[in-house]
Amino acid sequence: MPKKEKKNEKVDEFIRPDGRKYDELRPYKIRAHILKNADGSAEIRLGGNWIIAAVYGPKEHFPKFEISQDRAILNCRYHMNPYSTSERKSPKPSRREIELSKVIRNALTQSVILDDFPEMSIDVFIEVAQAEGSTRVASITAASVALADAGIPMRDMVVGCSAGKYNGHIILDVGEIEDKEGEADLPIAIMPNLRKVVLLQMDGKMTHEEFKKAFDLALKGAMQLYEEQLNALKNILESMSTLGEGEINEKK
Amino acid sequence: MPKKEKKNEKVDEFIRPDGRKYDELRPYKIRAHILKNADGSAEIRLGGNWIIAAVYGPKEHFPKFEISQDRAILNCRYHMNPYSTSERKSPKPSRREIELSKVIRNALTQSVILDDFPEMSIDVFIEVAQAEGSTRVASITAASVALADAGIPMRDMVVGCSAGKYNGHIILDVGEIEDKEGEADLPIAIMPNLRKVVLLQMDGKMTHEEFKKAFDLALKGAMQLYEEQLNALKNILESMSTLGEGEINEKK
Amino acid sequence: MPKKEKKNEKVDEFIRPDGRKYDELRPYKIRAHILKNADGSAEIRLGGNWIIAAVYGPKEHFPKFEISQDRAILNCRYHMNPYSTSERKSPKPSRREIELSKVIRNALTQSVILDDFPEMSIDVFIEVAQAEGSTRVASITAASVALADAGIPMRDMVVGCSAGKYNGHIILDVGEIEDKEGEADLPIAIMPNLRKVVLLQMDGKMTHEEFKKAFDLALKGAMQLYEEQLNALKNILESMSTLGEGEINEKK
Amino acid sequence: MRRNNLKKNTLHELLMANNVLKMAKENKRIDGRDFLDYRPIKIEPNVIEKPDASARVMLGDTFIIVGINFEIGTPFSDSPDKGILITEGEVLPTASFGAEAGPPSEEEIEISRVVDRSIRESGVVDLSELVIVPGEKVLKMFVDFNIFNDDGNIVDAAVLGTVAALLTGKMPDPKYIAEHIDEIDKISLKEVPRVPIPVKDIPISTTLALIGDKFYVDPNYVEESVAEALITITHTKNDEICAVQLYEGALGYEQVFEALNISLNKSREIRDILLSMVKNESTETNE
Amino acid sequence: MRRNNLKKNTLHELLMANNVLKMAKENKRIDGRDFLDYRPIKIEPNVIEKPDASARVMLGDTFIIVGINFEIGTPFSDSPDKGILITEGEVLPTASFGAEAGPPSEEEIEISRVVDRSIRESGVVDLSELVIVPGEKVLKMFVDFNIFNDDGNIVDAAVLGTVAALLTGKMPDPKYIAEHIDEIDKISLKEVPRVPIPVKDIPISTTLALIGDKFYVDPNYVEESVAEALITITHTKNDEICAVQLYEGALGYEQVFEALNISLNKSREIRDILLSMVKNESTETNE
Amino acid sequence: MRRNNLKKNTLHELLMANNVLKMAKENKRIDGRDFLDYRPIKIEPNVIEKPDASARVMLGDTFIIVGINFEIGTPFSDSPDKGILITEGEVLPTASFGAEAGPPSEEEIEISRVVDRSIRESGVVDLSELVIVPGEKVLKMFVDFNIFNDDGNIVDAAVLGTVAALLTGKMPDPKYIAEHIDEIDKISLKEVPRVPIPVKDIPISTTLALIGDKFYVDPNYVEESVAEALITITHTKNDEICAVQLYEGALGYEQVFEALNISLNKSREIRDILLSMVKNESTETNE
Repeated sequence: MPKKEKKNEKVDEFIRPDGRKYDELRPYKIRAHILKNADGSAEIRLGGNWIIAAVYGPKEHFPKFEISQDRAILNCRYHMNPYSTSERKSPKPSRREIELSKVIRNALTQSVILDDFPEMSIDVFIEVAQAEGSTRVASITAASVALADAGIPMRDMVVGCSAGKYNGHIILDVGEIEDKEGEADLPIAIMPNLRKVVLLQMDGKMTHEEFKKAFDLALKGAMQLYEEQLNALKNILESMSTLGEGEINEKK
Repeated sequence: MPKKEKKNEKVDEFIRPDGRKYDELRPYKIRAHILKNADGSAEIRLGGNWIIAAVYGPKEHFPKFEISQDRAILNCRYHMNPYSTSERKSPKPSRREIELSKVIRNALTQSVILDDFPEMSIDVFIEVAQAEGSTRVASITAASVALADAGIPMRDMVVGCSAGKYNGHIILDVGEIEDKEGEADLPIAIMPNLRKVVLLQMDGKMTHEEFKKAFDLALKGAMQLYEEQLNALKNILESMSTLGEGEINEKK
Repeated sequence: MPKKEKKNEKVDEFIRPDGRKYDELRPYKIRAHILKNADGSAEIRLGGNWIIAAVYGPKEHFPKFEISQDRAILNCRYHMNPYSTSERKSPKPSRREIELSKVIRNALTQSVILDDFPEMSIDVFIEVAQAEGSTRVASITAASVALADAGIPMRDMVVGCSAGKYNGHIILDVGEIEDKEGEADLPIAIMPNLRKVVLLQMDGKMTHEEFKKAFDLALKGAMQLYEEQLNALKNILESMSTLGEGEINEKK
Repeated sequence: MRRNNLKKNTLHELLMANNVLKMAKENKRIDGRDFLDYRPIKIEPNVIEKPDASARVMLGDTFIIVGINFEIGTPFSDSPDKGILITEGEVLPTASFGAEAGPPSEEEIEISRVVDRSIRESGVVDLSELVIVPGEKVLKMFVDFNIFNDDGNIVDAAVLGTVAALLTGKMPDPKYIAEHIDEIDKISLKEVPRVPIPVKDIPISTTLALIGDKFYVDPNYVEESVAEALITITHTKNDEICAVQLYEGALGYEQVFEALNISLNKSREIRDILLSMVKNESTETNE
Repeated sequence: MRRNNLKKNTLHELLMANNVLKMAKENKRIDGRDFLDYRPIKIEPNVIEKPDASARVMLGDTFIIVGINFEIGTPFSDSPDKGILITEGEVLPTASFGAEAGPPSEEEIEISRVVDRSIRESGVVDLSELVIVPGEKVLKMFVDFNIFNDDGNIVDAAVLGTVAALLTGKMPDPKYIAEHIDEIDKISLKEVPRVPIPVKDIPISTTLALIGDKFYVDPNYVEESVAEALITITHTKNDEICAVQLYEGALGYEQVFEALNISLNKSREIRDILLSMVKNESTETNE
Repeated sequence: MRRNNLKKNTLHELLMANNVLKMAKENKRIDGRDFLDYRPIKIEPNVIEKPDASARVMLGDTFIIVGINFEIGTPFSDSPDKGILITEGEVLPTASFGAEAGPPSEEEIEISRVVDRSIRESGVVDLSELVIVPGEKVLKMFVDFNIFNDDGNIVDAAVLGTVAALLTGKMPDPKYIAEHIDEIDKISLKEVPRVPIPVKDIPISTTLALIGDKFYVDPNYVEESVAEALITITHTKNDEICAVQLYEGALGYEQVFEALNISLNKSREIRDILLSMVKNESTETNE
């Protein structure tokens, strides 16, 4: 587990439940190519979140009658493991998981060049091993790296980050307690170079002014995580050029 | 909502819960062509019942392996909305709804000329928005009008009506309280010109003599509703010839 | 029902709940060809167990995309009827029934010459009408007779029997009480002439030595039941040669 | 009619169906029966020992087992003074080429509900005698029937089996449970003293197929497959009608009453057969 | 976007979709509306008598009914002091050629959850006033909405209908139930005295489609099918944002704020329409 | 055997499968291991903080996480003096080309039940120590394992992970709950003091594939796909057999005992590895 570095510096405005500043991300780490069988894969650690994404495809699509003549079909499943939350989660997909699968699929679909693979399908599977707030945006961030790892052509990376309102303050990267007890949650995902928003949801209450502040914070956080996405992919490329294939799959 | 006209005339034999005479239908109104998207549609109000039927087709049938080479397939779903009853009804089809879908399909199948559309299917969807007794026969009555509205060729109209036994008396058009507290319920549906019974069920206890009396009452009620079916279709034809298409869909 | 003959002979070592000796099977009877519609069928009574197996096929396989080009597909369902146990069993297949369907299918698959029927399927349906311990092995024994009755080519019969440990003793043919209160249960199925084990499971605790003793007992019991399988098939052949077809289906 | 099954029929069945129609013109049935005859009936109560009541019925080659179990449950809020009756029937995949395993089909739900109404509406079991504590605890009676071989007319066989099981079975004594209500969580229902099931009627259903304007009583599988209409009518021991179901097809107005009359006569005849078989078997097995 | 439905669209719909794009170049909508105009709105509260609250909404040809029922339930362990809100929407198979019966689709789940959040997050119903006994018994409020005809913008119609039903409906009095808690198993909820539902806000959702860099307010079915992006924004009566959902597509950063501003203005306008219609109808039907 | 999966195998896997058979003739395995060798094993307990116990296991490239949660439940009526153990395993769709999301497959149910029996029958957890109030309240222990990458021999990895999690996890104290039984509805289980899980044994399962009359210990995915038979045998720390499952294929009578002997030897070896890894990690993480 990545160590949570408790920062004891003087904070600007108020103390967040985990001691962060209002515009500070939790500790994060992205690693690509962590599963042997998948065509592409990645994991993200963001605070206590641990999320693993795998990509299979492009491959023949079943059943036949669903095939799209002019582009690939992108499937996407967001799924929480039973031990990922404090109370055991039933392995059966909840309505929440079904909704999130749909909005995540939309976000990734904006970037993947599906026209390159008519009649095929690309599967993205996201497994939340441990959840601590803002899983949907972290999932997108990992899935995008897994797609790149699988060599799927994309218009841009897709990277997600959340902002929110807690105890009257606008904050970056909403944690578990802030999510439960806070006033609002604003998860977004963007294509950073194309400057497009591809996931946008909001829960809770914010004025237009607060929304603007939160949106800008989330953009800033997303750009930081985008750098980490690039790092993860660079590390993989380096290990592929310097090491034998056997070593790539080595964990830790 | 159609007003329930309380009749204060002297009743023949006994007072029914809603003040009707033994051989009296509840207030009723049928209107055709009430939904914009469906190929055919109709609604019926019969006392507190409010039922909406829609027809789609004839259209290509899926899945392919179920196709019938020599005739169309008639699908039929009878469904109660969650707010249609005093206690919330789960939207999931109950065993009762599945049975009723089957007997209603049989009733309509006797009339629709399915041989005209080999390899096609015709879908009949019945939604019970409010239920107050005798919904299955009212559903058939509305569905038959919706089929006619969709231009589906039929051998005859199909019209349903119920009779029953309540407090020892044979009664026409069983209402909600009479259904719950009565001794017997006899829903029937007929093709009025071909003089055929196409739905026949009975619940409760009746002697052969009582059954005969109830059956004759139900026939009489069905003939009244058949007139209303024709009226509804006539109204549509008139509005189609006198008004522009936009007006047809006007409600109320 | 086959009468349970209470044996009052002096038992070797200890009294089993139903008075059997440690190496004694419960009363048993197998009858083939007991259902009119199935291509092959059989029933087994083993103590209080009453199990009926039916075979349909070889026949065209649906859905098409599952077809195997070079051999038939063997389907197998093990199912307990709601009244087969002391507490009502839901008719929905339990996880236990799904597991047993799989291991029984594997056992039968080892014997059936599936290469003879490419692109076809063979269905084996097992219904447990009354359960009193060791149903899975009795099911295999009956299903194998039903397959033979259907004329399906097989490499060998498949016959099952259980052994176990109860009150410290290794016993043959585990009954209901012995199953619930005993220390271990070892169901096996074999191809008696090919000397192959095709089902092997164990539950509970046994030393290697005890396992060996139990395994040998179960083999011995299986050979006894194999004789009864042959008898059942012989009886059918005889009745087919001496009686008209109408009589074959006569029960009892 | 069995349209859904038709496409799954074997060639043999299609040929037989053709025979039914051919012989109809000669006023004959394929198995030589008269149009108003039932096939041989065999009823064996208590054929399974685990449930509280059971019976096997052979109606010609239609083979069916009924089991009845009692559990403790909570009454429905709109009938606090009544026990609960739940009837579920399954056509096992062993029953015919076209039968399938899996969740209950539309047809299975329909026949279960017709059997349920035949039992419930006749008042064969007085549900008010299944009450333990009004509004709180009642006995819940599960009737499960399974078709092992389907040679037609499942419903009549199932009603016969259910009534036979009720007449010969025993149920846990609701009074005893009421007296021990404080220990209810610790009581094993199987150890509660048994009393006879409070049977008040002997409903008999009779099923008729209409083929070429003629009613065929107790239709077999092939006759059902070519029937223009198929109807079940259930009568109480007092000759009242207590359930009717037109499964498929259409009837002329007069044909409805023709069917009712045939059914009434057959129901008296079949009730006698049932009672004689249950009397024999119940002394054999119960005493 | 509605990609799943596109392949099921009728030829008529495909031609219409083409028209939308053609007319976009001429700065026109196919039904002649201005880009910022809603279609005619008709709201009828209390249209169904069985549930505790109900309303019908016609938004152009989009036809939807909302029903609200209260039951007694157990609070979630992490919010013992709050009642329960459950929102379920179904696009009935009557609604369009592509709509299907069956378990809720991904799309139906999404719109139910957006409607739920619009209601829940605005605090329109103060869930703490639905508590009977904290941590033990609360009222459970079921909001069910059904789309009978889908001509686009289901969510706005559903939010309007839900708020109209809440404003005009009644609920069983939790205080009365608390005082009679010992008889809770015997109380029929329908006989408990009614009180108004504790409504605290009037949230209004507005849905916008992006077609060729232009926002279309209240898109109809065909406009939705060709939209490059589709977004709903819900505002409280104090002009706060309380729910946002980008269903499909992508927006430029600036477009997000353009959409928020359009939505704010429209929400004030629609709220007035809602209140005027509810006031009329509620005196008509409630007094 | 994995027949169901075979048709979904990639070309790469089919080539590899061919290699296994070719090298078998030269008495070699494709990854250079000896026939009786396990792949490298890595066990990390407490890898997830949310549940009461957890572990990650890497068995070569087979990657699996186990989480264990305790809840309060009602004992089964036939074992009032025992807690409840529920084991569910899912092969995640990330695990291989052929793995699918959705309700548990036949194969997933089978491996869950084999893992369950390995745990249950060995008595690793004394279920009688999970009782709160006999016959009324007990702890319910959920063992959930997920396969993130499947390179074969899932069951051995899952048993290792489960035992590791049990040895290092904590559970809510049933005695404490019993003493506070009156407030049971208000207790948050997460706030109940923890005690070690009462572990009584260290069961080890070993899985063997039969290929060309030779047993391959710890088969990888490709070896499983060509195996003539596949069997798991679980031993207790006292060398008793506590679970056996022949998943697929047939064994000669003597081969059964050959497999049992190989398994016994390997189980002792693997148990030592497990204990050394758990000891390290448990001091690291627990103290």
